[in-house]
Amino acid sequence: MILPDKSVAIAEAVSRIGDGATVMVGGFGVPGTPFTLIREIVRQGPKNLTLIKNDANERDLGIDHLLASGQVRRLVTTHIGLNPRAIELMNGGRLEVEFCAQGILAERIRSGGSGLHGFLTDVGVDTELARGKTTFDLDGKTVLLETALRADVAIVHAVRADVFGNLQYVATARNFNPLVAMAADCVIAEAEELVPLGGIAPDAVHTPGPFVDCVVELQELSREYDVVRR
Amino acid sequence: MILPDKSVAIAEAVSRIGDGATVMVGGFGVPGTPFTLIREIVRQGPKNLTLIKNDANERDLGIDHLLASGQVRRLVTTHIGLNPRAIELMNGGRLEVEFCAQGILAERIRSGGSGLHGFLTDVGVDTELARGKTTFDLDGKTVLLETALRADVAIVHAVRADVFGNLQYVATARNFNPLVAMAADCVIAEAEELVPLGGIAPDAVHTPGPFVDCVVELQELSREYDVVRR
Amino acid sequence: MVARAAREIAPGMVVNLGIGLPTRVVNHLPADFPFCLHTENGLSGIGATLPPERADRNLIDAGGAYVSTIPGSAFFDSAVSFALVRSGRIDLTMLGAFEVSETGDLANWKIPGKFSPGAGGGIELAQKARRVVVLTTHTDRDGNPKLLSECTLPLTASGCVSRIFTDLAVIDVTPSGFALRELAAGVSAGDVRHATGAALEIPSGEIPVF
Amino acid sequence: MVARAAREIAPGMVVNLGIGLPTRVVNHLPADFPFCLHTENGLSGIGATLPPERADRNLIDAGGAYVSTIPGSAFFDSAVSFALVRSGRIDLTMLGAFEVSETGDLANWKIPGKFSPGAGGGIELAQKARRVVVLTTHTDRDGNPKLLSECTLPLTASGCVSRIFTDLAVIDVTPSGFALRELAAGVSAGDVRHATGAALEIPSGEIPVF
Repeated sequence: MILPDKSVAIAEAVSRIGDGATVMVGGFGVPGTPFTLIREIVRQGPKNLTLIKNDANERDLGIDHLLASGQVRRLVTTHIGLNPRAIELMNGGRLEVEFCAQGILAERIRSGGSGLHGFLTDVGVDTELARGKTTFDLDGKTVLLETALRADVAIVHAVRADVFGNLQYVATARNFNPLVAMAADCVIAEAEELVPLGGIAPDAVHTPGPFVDCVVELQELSREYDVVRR
Repeated sequence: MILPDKSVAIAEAVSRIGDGATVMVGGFGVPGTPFTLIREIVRQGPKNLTLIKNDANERDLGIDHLLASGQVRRLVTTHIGLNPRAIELMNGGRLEVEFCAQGILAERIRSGGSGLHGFLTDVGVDTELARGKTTFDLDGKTVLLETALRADVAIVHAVRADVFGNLQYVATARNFNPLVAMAADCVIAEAEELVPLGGIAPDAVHTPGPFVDCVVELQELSREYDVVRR
Repeated sequence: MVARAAREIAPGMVVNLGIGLPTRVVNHLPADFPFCLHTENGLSGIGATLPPERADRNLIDAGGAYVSTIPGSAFFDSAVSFALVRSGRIDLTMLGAFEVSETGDLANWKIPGKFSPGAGGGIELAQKARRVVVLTTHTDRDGNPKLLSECTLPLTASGCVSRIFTDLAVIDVTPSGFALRELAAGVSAGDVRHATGAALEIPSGEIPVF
Repeated sequence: MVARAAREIAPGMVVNLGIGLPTRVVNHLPADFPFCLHTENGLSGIGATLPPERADRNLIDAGGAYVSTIPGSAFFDSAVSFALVRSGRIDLTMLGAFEVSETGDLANWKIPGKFSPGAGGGIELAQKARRVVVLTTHTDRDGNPKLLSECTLPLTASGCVSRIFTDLAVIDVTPSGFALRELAAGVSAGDVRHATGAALEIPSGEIPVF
């Protein structure tokens, strides 16, 4: 048997994102953000999106383009302090923002990606992040129910992919990418390098191919990856 | 800064396992079973152990030695069909056995290893594995609470370790090893090869060193790893 | 029956084959058929089964058979393996059965008092694979039907089975119960009805033979 | 103060340093000091901070600074990173603070109406690291005390802080409240009491100076 080929053109892959879709986005700061796929979402223009992403990037980088174009209705995130536009939209009531503790966001995504319904944790139990959450008494300890998150589409950035969708990430560009790559009905990976089957050692795969639906080879690397000189 | 050295002699590492301890054991069938550490537990002789392991190995292999020596009081597992001794001890009331669905056992261990209290799933909800479990109604669907598992000690088999405890597994010898390596107060790894710091590429680490407490280099590979000719 | 079951696999599918009969299904597919075999002990892209003299001691399937990789295979841990199963990434699983009910309930892991080795990964596969088909002899060794109006043994999962391949027939589980779809060569619809422990819908007209 | 805080790190520890002052602690440790720095975006074994011209675009810490690896570093995803945090594998974290209460409550992520960027990884670090110490100026820019009998701002975690390093003193959080342990050079116990918004236990006898 041979493994199926999932490589497609970027326009076709991103056309899976319709109005009102929930989209998970990999990346933590610049590393691992799928900048090219994000630009294509801006170009195709689906509206009323819910984004799930660790952070809001910085102004004029990454998902800030989607905020600027008014395509985002809601953002589930952990920290938007580096993006003044996101803060302004939130404070002005034009962007609904749900904040999670960072590891809890990671775990909620992984929970959805693992076909579970949620998990119990005492993280944040004494904070305002507990507000509105279901609590349980577990052996005398109060714990919160954190619900699983899933998305219609997840977009990730890989340093290397094979045509079946096995993915590798590099350095701290891994971050949320392997998690969102588990948790969507359609997982789209952009890859700096697309290799034939066998081009990635089976022990060195970070995201196994069965999780991935579309692989897009990058023709050039976005300038948004450039090292930032502050 | 430099990373600390955690390599120790096998006798010292295994001496952390006292009477009554809960011990998680990596492996699925032969691959990944820490045969040499298990033999040392037999030699040191701690009693009344609770073992958490996917399977009971086969007769005269792996944890069967601990069953034969009468050191095990209780076993949390998914399948013991290949070990007639385990079945006999269970049926005779001399070994308490708790069965989990396989992915649920994996997830309960990972949950403990992730500092969570448990998770919600509908797996097994219509089966006798649901008996005695707390159920919740989640948006009209019945789900079960599966509690997190942790152990006093976890023992794993790695193909390669560095002295800080970064671990690599090979092929299907990975299985439960990275999970139990997260979920114990003391994690002991036996390694076919012990390499200096820098001997494993940072992107290719399967279990990060901060999870691991003791690294034991194998002087020779147990014969129990030999390919079985049925 | 195994050859017929092999046609259940469509190009592009991720498939998990249960221990026993199901693993023999791959022998009936062309070498260049594009699909992916998953095994719950941590491998996508299973290659050929190997004899002991060519085996890798670290490379087995969930049934303990020595297997190999193919270009594009990936190894992962048991949590990731069942994340694939539970999150709907297994398009098809083929399982053995002790009993199947006319509502698609499956019993294949325990016979109280006789056989109780634990469920392994079967419960999640039966409950969570997108499509579950069963490969089994139509009756047990004593000639008792395995297709029943209700299961008598502890369930693996309820309402999960879509189709059953037996030595006598191909039978679908429909909202109105078992429906005969195909017959094995030399078997009559009456033979199948006789060997089935529940109502069996038999279509009018000619029934295809496999 | 940063130099003094550096002595809090014992050999063998796994340490997470919050953004700002805490990251400067490493500059005060010998090059061969055996410990491990963790950052929540997925790296154990952080090496030196690098200027842009030597930076790797894919290698940052959680504060966005370009960092490097050392022999034995490992990369992992965000779920694994916080599994380390929540399961007790971070021996020590050093965090900044807006306010610390005499029972060890910490507020460092939100000022309602003014500053609400989200908590990031701070809540789990504060609640789950085995030991939490705070590095902060003793008072805010307006001279108001940051060490209070009760926090007025939304909490990051309750009862988590063990010790506070400020520009004036080293103060422990004890079951009976704040206790002065050490003084900065040129600072008196009275100065510290004056700048603290809660009762401060001052030991009799000489107080060590750092």
